[in-house]
Amino acid sequence: MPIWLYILASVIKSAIVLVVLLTAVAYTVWLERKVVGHMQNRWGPTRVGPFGLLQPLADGAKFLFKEDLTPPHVYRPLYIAAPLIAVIFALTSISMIPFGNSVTIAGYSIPLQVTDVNTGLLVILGITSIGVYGVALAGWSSNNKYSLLGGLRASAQMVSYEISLGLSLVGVLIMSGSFSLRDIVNSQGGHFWGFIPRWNIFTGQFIGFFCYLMAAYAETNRIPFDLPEAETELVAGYHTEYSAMKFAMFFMAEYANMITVACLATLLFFGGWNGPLFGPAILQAILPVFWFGAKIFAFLFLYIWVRGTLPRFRYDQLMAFGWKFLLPLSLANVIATAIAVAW
Amino acid sequence: MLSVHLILFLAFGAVAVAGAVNLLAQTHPINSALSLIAVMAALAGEYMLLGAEFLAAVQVIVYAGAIMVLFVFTIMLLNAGVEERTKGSRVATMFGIPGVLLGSVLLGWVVLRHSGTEAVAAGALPGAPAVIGQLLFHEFLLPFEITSILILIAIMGAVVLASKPPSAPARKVD
Amino acid sequence: MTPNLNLWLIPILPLAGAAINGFLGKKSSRTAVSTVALFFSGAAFLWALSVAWRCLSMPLPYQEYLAHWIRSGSFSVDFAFYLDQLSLVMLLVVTGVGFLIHIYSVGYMWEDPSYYRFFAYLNLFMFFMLTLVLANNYLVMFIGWEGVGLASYLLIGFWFTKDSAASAGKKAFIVNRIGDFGFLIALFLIIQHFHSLAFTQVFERVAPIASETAGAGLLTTIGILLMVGACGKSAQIPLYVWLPDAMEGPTPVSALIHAATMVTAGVYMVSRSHVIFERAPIALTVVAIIGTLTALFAATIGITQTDIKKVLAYSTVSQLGYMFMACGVGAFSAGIFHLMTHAFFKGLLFLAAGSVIHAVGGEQDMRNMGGLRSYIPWTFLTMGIATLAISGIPPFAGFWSKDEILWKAYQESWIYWLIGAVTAFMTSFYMFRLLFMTFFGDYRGLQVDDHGHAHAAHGHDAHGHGEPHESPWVMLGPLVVLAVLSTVGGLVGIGNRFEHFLAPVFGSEFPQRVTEGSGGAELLLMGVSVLLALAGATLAYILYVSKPYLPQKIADSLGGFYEAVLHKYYVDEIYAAIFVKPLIDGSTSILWQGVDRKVIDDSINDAADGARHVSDEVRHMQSGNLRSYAGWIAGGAAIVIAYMLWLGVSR
Amino acid sequence: MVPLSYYLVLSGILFACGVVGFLIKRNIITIFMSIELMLNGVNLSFVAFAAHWHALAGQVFVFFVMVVAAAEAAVGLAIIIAVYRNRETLNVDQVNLLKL
Repeated sequence: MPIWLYILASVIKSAIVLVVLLTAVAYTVWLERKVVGHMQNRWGPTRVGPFGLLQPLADGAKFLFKEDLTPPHVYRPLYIAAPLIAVIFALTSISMIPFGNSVTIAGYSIPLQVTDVNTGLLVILGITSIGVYGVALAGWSSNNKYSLLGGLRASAQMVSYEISLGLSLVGVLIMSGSFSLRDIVNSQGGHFWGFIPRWNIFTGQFIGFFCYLMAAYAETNRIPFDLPEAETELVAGYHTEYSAMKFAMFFMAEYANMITVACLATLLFFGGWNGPLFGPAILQAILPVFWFGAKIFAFLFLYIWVRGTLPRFRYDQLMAFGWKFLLPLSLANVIATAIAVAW
Repeated sequence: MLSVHLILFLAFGAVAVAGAVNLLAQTHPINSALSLIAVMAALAGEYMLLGAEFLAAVQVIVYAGAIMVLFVFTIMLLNAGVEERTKGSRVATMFGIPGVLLGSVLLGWVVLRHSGTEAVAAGALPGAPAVIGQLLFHEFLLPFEITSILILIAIMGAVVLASKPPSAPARKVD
Repeated sequence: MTPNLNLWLIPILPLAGAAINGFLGKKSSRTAVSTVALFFSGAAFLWALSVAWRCLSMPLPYQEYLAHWIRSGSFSVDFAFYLDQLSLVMLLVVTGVGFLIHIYSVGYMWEDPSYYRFFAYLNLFMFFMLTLVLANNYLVMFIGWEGVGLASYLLIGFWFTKDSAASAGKKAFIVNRIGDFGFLIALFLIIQHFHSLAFTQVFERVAPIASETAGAGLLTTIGILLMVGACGKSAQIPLYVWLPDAMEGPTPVSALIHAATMVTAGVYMVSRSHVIFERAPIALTVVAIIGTLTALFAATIGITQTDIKKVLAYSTVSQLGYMFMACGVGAFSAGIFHLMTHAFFKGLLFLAAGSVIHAVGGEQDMRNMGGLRSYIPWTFLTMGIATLAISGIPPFAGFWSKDEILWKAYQESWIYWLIGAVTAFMTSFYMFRLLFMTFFGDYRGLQVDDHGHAHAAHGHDAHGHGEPHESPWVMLGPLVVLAVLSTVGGLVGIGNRFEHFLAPVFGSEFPQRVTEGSGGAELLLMGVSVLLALAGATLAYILYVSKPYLPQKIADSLGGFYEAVLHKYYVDEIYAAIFVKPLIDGSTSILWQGVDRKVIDDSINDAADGARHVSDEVRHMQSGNLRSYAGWIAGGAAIVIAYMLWLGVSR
Repeated sequence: MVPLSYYLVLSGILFACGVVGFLIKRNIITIFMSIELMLNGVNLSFVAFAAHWHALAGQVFVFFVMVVAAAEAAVGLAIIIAVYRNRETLNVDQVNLLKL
């Protein structure tokens, strides 16, 4: 493949992924409001468009046109940089996610992935770990005690749970023997007894998945671990002082992170785009992407479901849970997996 | 001719040096910390150029993502402000800094003059995670285990040091 | 495929006993301590017996390799053991007599407060002695050599609170050092010229060398130096002075170390090195002369001594002289034969003397004894046998071995024989003198009161009332066993059987210097020596039983000579004047006042003062400021870098 | 293709910056960061040498340096917090009681 074609393909892929991601982010927000509304015996957004489907557009317009307020006594450079950091790293990490097998267009095999890196999983972890700076710096630069507390909580929480997150993935890595997300997905093809798919969650990584899920909730600051922005204690936590588009950036970063995490869960534990293939060739090409999207949707729904169901932890409970329960559990999972594989 | 490799090297190197100089120039520790993160990210890029992809990832995850977060966290926790201009040590300025400059100039001269012109190709030594893992868990198993103990001790030490000294325990009255 | 004999067990067992008693003994009961000590020494003896039994059916020498010790280029020394007929004899003597004396000590030392320490030392001695005997090279032998010296020092000074015991220990140690010095130089010469210390290799490399008949050469030097070492350990002229003083130790120690085993290490070493000595006739002559003179010299002193243990000590020196005389005339097997029988009867003599001392409550002066025959019949009986044995009355053990030596000496030169025979006469005389003064006549002792050092050792209540009393059976048992051995032990020498047994060690390459002499001459000499022994006994009977006033008269008539002999020819005083006093004076005036005070002390004080002054200045560097420390480091690093570069550039 | 010496010079510059930072900075946290900068500079030369000599052990050493740096950061920052709690300052020029 000539280099220019390669670059062209990458640009097109990036553009598609970005558009899809942003749309997904917008409609995840809509979905959340809708689902939580129904859970609480309300309707959720209904006014803008059918079933309130145009509500995200209206929200976007509102964020764009509201006054961008910079409070006095903030540390301006970082106050401005923080939301950018948050959103940029949240959007970047999606570029490593493969969302289907390669397709063949005009004789060229093009992988359905923005960049295919051998150590894709590590890169995602690295980018995610940088994302914490957005939250921490936002909290610090706002020069507000609620923000600072939120930022402190966020950085401590994210650093703590990053360990469990990483360790919960090690089991999968041991089983697949690769850091490449594509390889990991490919290693999950096939079935047991012809009908149970050979997904990692069914091949002994249930505890790993549980740890991953818990750590992922904490990493994305979602209920029940949303202490950095606990409304009842800290007003709005680290983004108390933010408004308009800067606030929207945090918002987008949070939901983009949710989607990334859901993608990862799908890829690592639920077989990625593996699923039943049938029908004509064109359907066979589309179905994997469909299965992938459906699994992500299921995860996002789970996120919202949990949010609508569970109360928030206390901060000391959060830390105790992370260090005293989740970390040992994920370590035990690593050891058990290693022994099982070696044996 | 400027190859892609050299251009990338120079770009990352420029970022790294700029970050390092900015670290020195800034008076507020948080700016220094962010500069250091930039240096580390640029170095991760250099590692990639040299083929050490695993190290690059670990550099970002461990250094930028964990160690520097600790620094930022500490800065936030202690609410460290702009550096005070106190009159410090004469030795450091009169003896130390000229020493550093002299030493680096001498070393740079030697390195440039005598290390030859053999070039290092991009990705010259692929440090794939699997290979590094093989090395770590076979040849370097003992150091690996020892460092793990070191880390454990460091964790305990950090907890002991940073935890508040316990107030005198209330005497039990029988 | 030779079977594995596990020789290492033999030394290790006593070491284990020593360790257990040394570390745990303080808290243990006496019964436990003696059980441990007896078990380990007895086990060593039994193992040695089993080794001997198995040796009958296997080719000797047998070597056992344990571990590397020194590796330096082509030179190497291993921990390894070597067993041939010679070391087998020594092995059995050491473990057997050692075990008996352990048993005896249980009774003898029972009241001592440092009971456990005694047995720890005694077992330690066994370990080193067995190492010495079993060594397959000179260096391991030297370990044992030094180790037995250490054990000897510890045991001589066992009652270290007593000044004379402590200084006797020191004396033994220091005098032995002089001998060890010669031994060490001999070892260095061997390393330098033969590049090995292993017996087999050294002897292989020595064997082709022609005998140094013309003049003193390398082998003569080595031989004489080895003899210096042997003189120290085996108490030969001029280094014998420590042995009589060593009698300050507990009597079982005197029996085990200073009669039966350790002092014979020199004889063993010379015999072991016979390959070297045979090729160095001058060295051999030196050995013979030293041995002969020592035998005579010590015997004359022995006649005049009144302390029962001192008599035995000089007797030991004298008998050791016999053994060296045997070695010196090339009759190594005769020397070893005498070594063995001597171990039996001299061990017995000392143990019996201990029993006597025990009986009279710590008294050692024979003038305060007498008439003990009826009080302690078993002791008298066994001691009588030992006396007969040492005097050379047939058929007791001493007769066979002594006669063998005299016969071999006669073949070398009639002078040796003459002196040896005179010595035999004297030996008989002073031994019977001892016997008569102790056991015959009337009891001259005071009612025993609480004086004498031995009281601490065995002042049990029987001493409270003055009757001399027989020792317990735990002490008499070993006496009886040794008495039997002293009686029949010499029979193995009939018809040169012992010599044949040792022939693989000594005879194979040794030119047969001894022509099969006419049986008549041998019988004649035998008769003469027996007659001399009987004459000595008779003379002693006349002087000390029937006409007890005579000795004083004779002594008076001899005047100065008697005085000289009584005071051991003033050798100690001469040594003190020649060596000790100049050493002390020189040390005091030059080393202490001059070197130590002026040079060493002052330099140290000046250094300390200088350090304080300098640091007074330099401490300002310690400003407490982190950055200035960093500055020092950075500047220093720059200097180091610059220096290294300069080194690189200038090269 | 980049000569090895370029990497070494870059590493040296970073290291020298770290040392200078140690010398001129007063805030103890910044000083600590200078140490990390020095470690990073050294790590770069490790990796460069590893590539130059084709010895992966160089990369493993970097891994160990990172682990030790993490341990050091944990303890060091804990010490800084303890110092701040006792002395209420982060200025090293004012933390100089340890002297004669």
